[in-house]
Amino acid sequence: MSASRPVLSVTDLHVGIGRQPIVRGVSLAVHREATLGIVGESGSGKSMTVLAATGLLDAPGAVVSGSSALVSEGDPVELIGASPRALRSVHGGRIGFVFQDPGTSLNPLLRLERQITESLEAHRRPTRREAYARALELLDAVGLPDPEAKLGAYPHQLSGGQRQRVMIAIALACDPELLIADEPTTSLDVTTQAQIIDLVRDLQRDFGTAVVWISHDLGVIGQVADDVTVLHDGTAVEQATVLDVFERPQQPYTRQLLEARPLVGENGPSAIADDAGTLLEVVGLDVRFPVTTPVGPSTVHAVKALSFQIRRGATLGLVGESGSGKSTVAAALTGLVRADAGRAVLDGTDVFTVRRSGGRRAEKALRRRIGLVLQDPFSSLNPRIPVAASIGEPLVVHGLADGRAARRARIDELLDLVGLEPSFASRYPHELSGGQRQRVSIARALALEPELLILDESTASLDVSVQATVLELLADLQYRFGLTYLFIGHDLAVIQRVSHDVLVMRAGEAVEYRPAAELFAAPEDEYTRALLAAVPPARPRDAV
Amino acid sequence: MTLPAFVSHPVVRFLARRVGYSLVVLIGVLVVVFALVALVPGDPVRIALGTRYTPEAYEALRAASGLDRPLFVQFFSYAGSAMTGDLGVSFRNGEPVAQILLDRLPATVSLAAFGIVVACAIALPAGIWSALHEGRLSDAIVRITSQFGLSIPDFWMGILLIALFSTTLGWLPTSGYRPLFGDPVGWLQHLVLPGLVVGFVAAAILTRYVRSAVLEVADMGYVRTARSKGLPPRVVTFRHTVRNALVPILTVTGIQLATILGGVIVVEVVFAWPGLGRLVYNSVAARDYPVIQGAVLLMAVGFLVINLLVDLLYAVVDPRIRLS
Amino acid sequence: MTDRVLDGGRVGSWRLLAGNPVTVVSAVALTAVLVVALTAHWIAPYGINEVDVPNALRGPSGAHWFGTDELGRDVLSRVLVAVQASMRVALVSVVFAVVVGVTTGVVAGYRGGWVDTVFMRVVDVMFAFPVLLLALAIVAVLGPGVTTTMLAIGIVYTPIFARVARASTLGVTVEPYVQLSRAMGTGSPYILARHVLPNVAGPLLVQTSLSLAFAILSEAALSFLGLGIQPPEPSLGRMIFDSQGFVTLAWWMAVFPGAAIFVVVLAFNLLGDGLRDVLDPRQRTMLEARRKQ
Amino acid sequence: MRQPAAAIAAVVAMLVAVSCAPAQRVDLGQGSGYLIAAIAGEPDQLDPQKTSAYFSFEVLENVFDTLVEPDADLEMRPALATSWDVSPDQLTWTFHLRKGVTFHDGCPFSADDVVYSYRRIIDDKLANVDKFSAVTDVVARDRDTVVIRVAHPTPNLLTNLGGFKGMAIVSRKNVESGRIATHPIGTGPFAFASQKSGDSIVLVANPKYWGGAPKVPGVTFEFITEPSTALSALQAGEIDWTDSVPTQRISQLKGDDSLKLAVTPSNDYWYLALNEARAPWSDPRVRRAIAYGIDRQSIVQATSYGSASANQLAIPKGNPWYTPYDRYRYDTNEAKRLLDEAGTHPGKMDMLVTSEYPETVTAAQVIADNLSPLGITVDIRTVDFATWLDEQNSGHFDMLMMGWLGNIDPDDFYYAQHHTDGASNAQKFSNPDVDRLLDAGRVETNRAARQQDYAKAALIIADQVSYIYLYNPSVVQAWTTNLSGYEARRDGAVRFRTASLTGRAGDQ
Repeated sequence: MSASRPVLSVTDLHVGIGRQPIVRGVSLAVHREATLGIVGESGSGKSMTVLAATGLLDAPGAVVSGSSALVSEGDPVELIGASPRALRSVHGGRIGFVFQDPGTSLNPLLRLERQITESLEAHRRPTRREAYARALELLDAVGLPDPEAKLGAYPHQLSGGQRQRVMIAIALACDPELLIADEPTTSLDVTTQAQIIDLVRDLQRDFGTAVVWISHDLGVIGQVADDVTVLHDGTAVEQATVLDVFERPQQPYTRQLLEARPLVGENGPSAIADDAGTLLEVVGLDVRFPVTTPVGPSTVHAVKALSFQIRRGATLGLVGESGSGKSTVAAALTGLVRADAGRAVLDGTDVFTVRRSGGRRAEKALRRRIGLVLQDPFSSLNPRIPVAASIGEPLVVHGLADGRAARRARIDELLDLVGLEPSFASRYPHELSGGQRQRVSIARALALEPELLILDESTASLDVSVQATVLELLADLQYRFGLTYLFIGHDLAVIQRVSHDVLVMRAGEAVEYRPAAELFAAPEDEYTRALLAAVPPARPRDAV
Repeated sequence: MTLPAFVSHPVVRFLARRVGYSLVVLIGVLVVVFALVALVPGDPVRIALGTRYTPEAYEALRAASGLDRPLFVQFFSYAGSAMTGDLGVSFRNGEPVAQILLDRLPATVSLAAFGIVVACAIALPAGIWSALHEGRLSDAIVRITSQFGLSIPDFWMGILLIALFSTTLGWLPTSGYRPLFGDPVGWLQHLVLPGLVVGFVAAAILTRYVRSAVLEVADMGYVRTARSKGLPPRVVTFRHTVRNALVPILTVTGIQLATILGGVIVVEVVFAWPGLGRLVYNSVAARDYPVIQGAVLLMAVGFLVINLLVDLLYAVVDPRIRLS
Repeated sequence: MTDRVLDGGRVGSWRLLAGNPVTVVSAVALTAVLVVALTAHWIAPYGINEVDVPNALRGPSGAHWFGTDELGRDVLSRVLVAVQASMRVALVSVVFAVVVGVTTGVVAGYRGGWVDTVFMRVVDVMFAFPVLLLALAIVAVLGPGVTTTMLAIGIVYTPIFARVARASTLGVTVEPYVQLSRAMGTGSPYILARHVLPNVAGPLLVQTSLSLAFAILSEAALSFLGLGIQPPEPSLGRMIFDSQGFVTLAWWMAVFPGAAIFVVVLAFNLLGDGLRDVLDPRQRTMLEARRKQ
Repeated sequence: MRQPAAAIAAVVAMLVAVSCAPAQRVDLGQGSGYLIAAIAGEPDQLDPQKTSAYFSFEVLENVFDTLVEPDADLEMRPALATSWDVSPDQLTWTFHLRKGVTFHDGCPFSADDVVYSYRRIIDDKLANVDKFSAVTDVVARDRDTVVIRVAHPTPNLLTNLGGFKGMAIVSRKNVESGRIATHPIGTGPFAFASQKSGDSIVLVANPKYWGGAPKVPGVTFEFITEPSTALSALQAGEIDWTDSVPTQRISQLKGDDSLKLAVTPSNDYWYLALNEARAPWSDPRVRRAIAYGIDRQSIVQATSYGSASANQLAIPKGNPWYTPYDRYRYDTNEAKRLLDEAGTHPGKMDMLVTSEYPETVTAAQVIADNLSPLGITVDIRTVDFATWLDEQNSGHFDMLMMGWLGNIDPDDFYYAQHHTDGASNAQKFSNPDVDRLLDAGRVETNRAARQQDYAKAALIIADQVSYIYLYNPSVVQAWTTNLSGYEARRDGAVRFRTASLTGRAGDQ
């Protein structure tokens, strides 16, 4: 622990909602000019711990015990059980908050100036002119271009990254001693994430604010934290300096977390025979679709003249930031969206001509040859029907198993294939975890016995550890059955781990398209380089 | 602001779309209103004349109503003339329908307006209060009362109020209407009871919408941000929660207006209130189809205009449209 | 390893329904009303048109629990039979509205494109008319009576169901599990039957309960105006209209029919609300969270 | 949407167009000092010679005049005719007209108007043409004298010419302009001003009225169908007079000194009529069975709460032409016996009633209950008055209930209703003896003999059940204590010519 006095010290914090304990006796401390990283998987209670410790927890029926003292100037202020008035003077005044989703964290009906100055007015009595000057100074400090204009703007006129910068400006408005950042970069692109990380570090250096940074991403924690607390199931499993945690993890759980992380630079999938033919060849794919905005209809040119091939048994990694059009490619191939131009030849037949004029039977047969797995495990399965019915649907539709018994047997076989007990067949989706549901989705796609399996961000919503097991499953299936994948994602480390070839997309266009090994070793395109650079390195920033 | 700038300004384009949409609906309204009379089994003119039937009166009225021409032509002439305010003549006394409707408009407008004011005066505070105290006793009380309000038949409430406040206590007149400009005190005295009935039912409907709108906004990120700034509860509630809840509430109030206008009919009959509702009721007995047609059209157009105004307010209040 | 079930299993719908006191009360009240409606003719102590002028305008008594009206008829018997008539009108018109409204709504929501635009413009047009005014106009044109009342209320409530059905269908068709079914070639009938309808049933059940409440109010209003159920068939609305002249002499003639409407409508409203808390997905999460405390 | 500005302009134009239609709505209803009278229904039209609705005559009584008119004791007094003389053979009547009388539009009144009015009724065969059955000629000898010749001595000619305003003297210009049905012009104490359909009719005082200018500046007839609403309006001082009084409140109101209540026995009567054009009602035994099957006592009590007197004939007790008759009593067994005797058991009866006369709806519900033991299900068909008249005239009914008002001479009571070719014989009754007696009554000048004719006719009518007479209602009217110079009349005629208002309670 760094020597200087702690700003916030939390001892033996317990939080329970109803009968269910969520935080079970966590103690931690945050020091001036230092950043405490809190890392844990979803459900580990990391946000709950910090919100309870700072008195911002608002869940009805929550029971909080233990102590959390704000110690800096003057005598310590106990926050647990403090009166609403006392908490109000601390919030915004001595503790600033930044939350995850920039989209909803700012009031859409108020100009930015108002949302900054109201915090000042709550804690100090500035004149209008002083408040305006302070707001201007803050926007400049968080690196917003043309702060003068931004003050008069509304949140919807800014990008995600800019809105997050405004949030930080608001949090630091009254020059607080402590800044709480709860997953501040999780909803941002990796490039914007890197900029926000640098910004917070610079502000900490300039203003000497103590920071608590909560995240599920070990890479980000490695870049920002001085000390790290690893939370699992409501208890602090390991608390040490960032170097000790990353280099010399003491607890098995921490070690597993570290190992499960996909890291850029690790080896890719096993090579395939170089005489493997091309399964799918896409030439000049162009997709445009209408969007209705309140002010009138307009069209979005999502994919512009994209060409690529996928070799049989190989995996093509399609990577790009949100809005780059990578999901539209999947939609076009699976017929969910109509392609405006281009050819997609799947082992001899052009998918688009069959779709346009091939007739119902031909199109149905074509659909059996391409499987699809989507991102969100919770909405990929119909909540009202059991797992067996979901997996069984393709069997029924394409008549792949005649009779109930044959179908039941095939379902058990598929479940086993994806590592699930046959007993899962009769369960309902809400009785399964995120990982188990993705496995059921994969089983359903495999039921088609597709030639090509499109995986659109299918592990992005899973915790790191769960993601690792699913990626292992996919690799194993590819090895055993020679499956061909089109793997779509935004996490370069995951892409490197699964892809034989990689295509980088930006605003609908291919920016770089080369075998994975070459691309990761020596990226040619400047955008690819920026993407790679923005990925938080495996080893923490202090490691030498 | 030059014309091209004016035309391309987001609010104008938004409004133009809304006006275009309303015109399409208006045409649909005209078709339905026209179809209403075309559906009459038998010959409407013959039925309406009844005892006063004479061949000349029959021909005169048929010609005046243009019922002798093919259906298609009739519709376009009806729609065209409706646009210019000519809604044909009443079967009962030959007066222009537009004039008859205009005589009745002030009464219905004052009743509906008074009803809306009462509704908002009850629904807004009650809805916001119960949302902010969700799950607690006051929330349950507001929800139950609004359920009661929804379930009470308005004509029954009217009759009981008359029996209590007029016939027994004699505080308020039992029925009738006094024009606002002719006799303002009388106007208000006569308006209290019917207005309360319309207002209470409307309040019951609106309270639920206000409550769910505020509840929905209270879960939003920016409300938590506001609390994280240590703002006083009053500021968090009104500048952030309620202000954002007003946008959906506005749209719903516009839509709910149709049901409120519908309720006015029965209340006008109970209180002998000389408005459009009572006119429709009397016209039904007298089979005065053009007047029924005209009143239905006027109420529907009123609804569309009010919704357009709500859209205008929406565009003004919500910067996401003004500066999209 | 740490791949635990996250949302702790969803509590069965029926246990949630049973846990909510309001729905229990309204369900009990509704069953009572249904029993009354079905057996009205048997349990009614007197004939609905049994005139007994010498005993006219008598207050509630042992012989006549709800008292007698201006012709000496037993108000309780007439209320019981009238409740049956109202329920019949409400049920038939709501069934009409559900069948027509839901089919249009689901087809419009699922097929989208010009079908959706056309259907929804028609629905918007119907919404421009105040509910009771349109019903009044339809009855005025087709003539008063039970059948035209049922038709009028049915027509007037169809747009509401069309809108609810369309909104929920749209909500379901954008769900990934429907997109996946479409991608793998499942035909529309299978998707509609297995995926769309089961998930649309919840909000529609809520709307049905609320619409039954409003249908009874609409029928009562039309009968009050003399356009709904015609004498000698008793109707709650008309009984209230006839009671206007006797309110100071015989309060029971106005109070009991109105109270009957109020109880039935309140029961439907409360059931609708209870169902909404359980079946409407958005509300459900709030409810489950609270239940766990 | 190329020209959004144009689209907005179209909508605004439409709105402005609607609101700028001629809106100079003259607010006559609440003119200060007007007498506000509430009647139960709206006149179907205002042409006195065509309408047969009592609501119309309540208004037209104050707008038109007849040659002669009945006084309080229903004796005929001079009106537009100051005097008249009859030739010895009683075949020529010479009327001397009042001088200096003008119509409301200023045109002078002369003999030509009388001739035109009567010729119009006779030639166009209007509602009251049978009142002129004996008249052979109407001619103007000079501006101020009219001569009427009759085919045979007609003792009731005066009642025929002035019994009620159906024989009003109208203006040729008003008729030929086609405006008489909506904008009538007469010579009476009040002139028509305006009508707001479904709401009110306003009359303004005629300062040059030959009987002296009225003491109130005008009269507003408001239409309030619901009796209890009308009564509460009177008690609240919003109206000055009404004849729409809830019968169930009469006993209660008698003691109430905040308003004047008049319950005057009248010559009006309520009756049931069975449609003899349809089997089985053509058989008198079936009609008699119905007469025995109904409980008159309950009907009278349920419709009038004791303010009416039961009567099995038309002419009430206390009227010089009264004849006693009480053959029928409430006897279901006798009714069953008669049906068995007739050998027909009707299962259904279509009873026609109207919502504008609540008595008919109430009575129908009592009758439905009375007849069910006989196995007859009464289907009560409630329609508005205009449709009721249509259905009656076209014979679309099994049984109907209605009333006749304003009768004075026995001929008014029986001729039109029971003579084979009587204008109002909707039930299609035909009996040669009755025809003979009624025709004799029209010419018989000896009062005693005439009394005998009508008494015999009445007995046959009752025995043959052309009408099932129920009761003679009282004319029930109530008015504010500030209204003086008005009294309720036996014939139901509402005359406000002498009425005056001293500062109204309700007037702000």
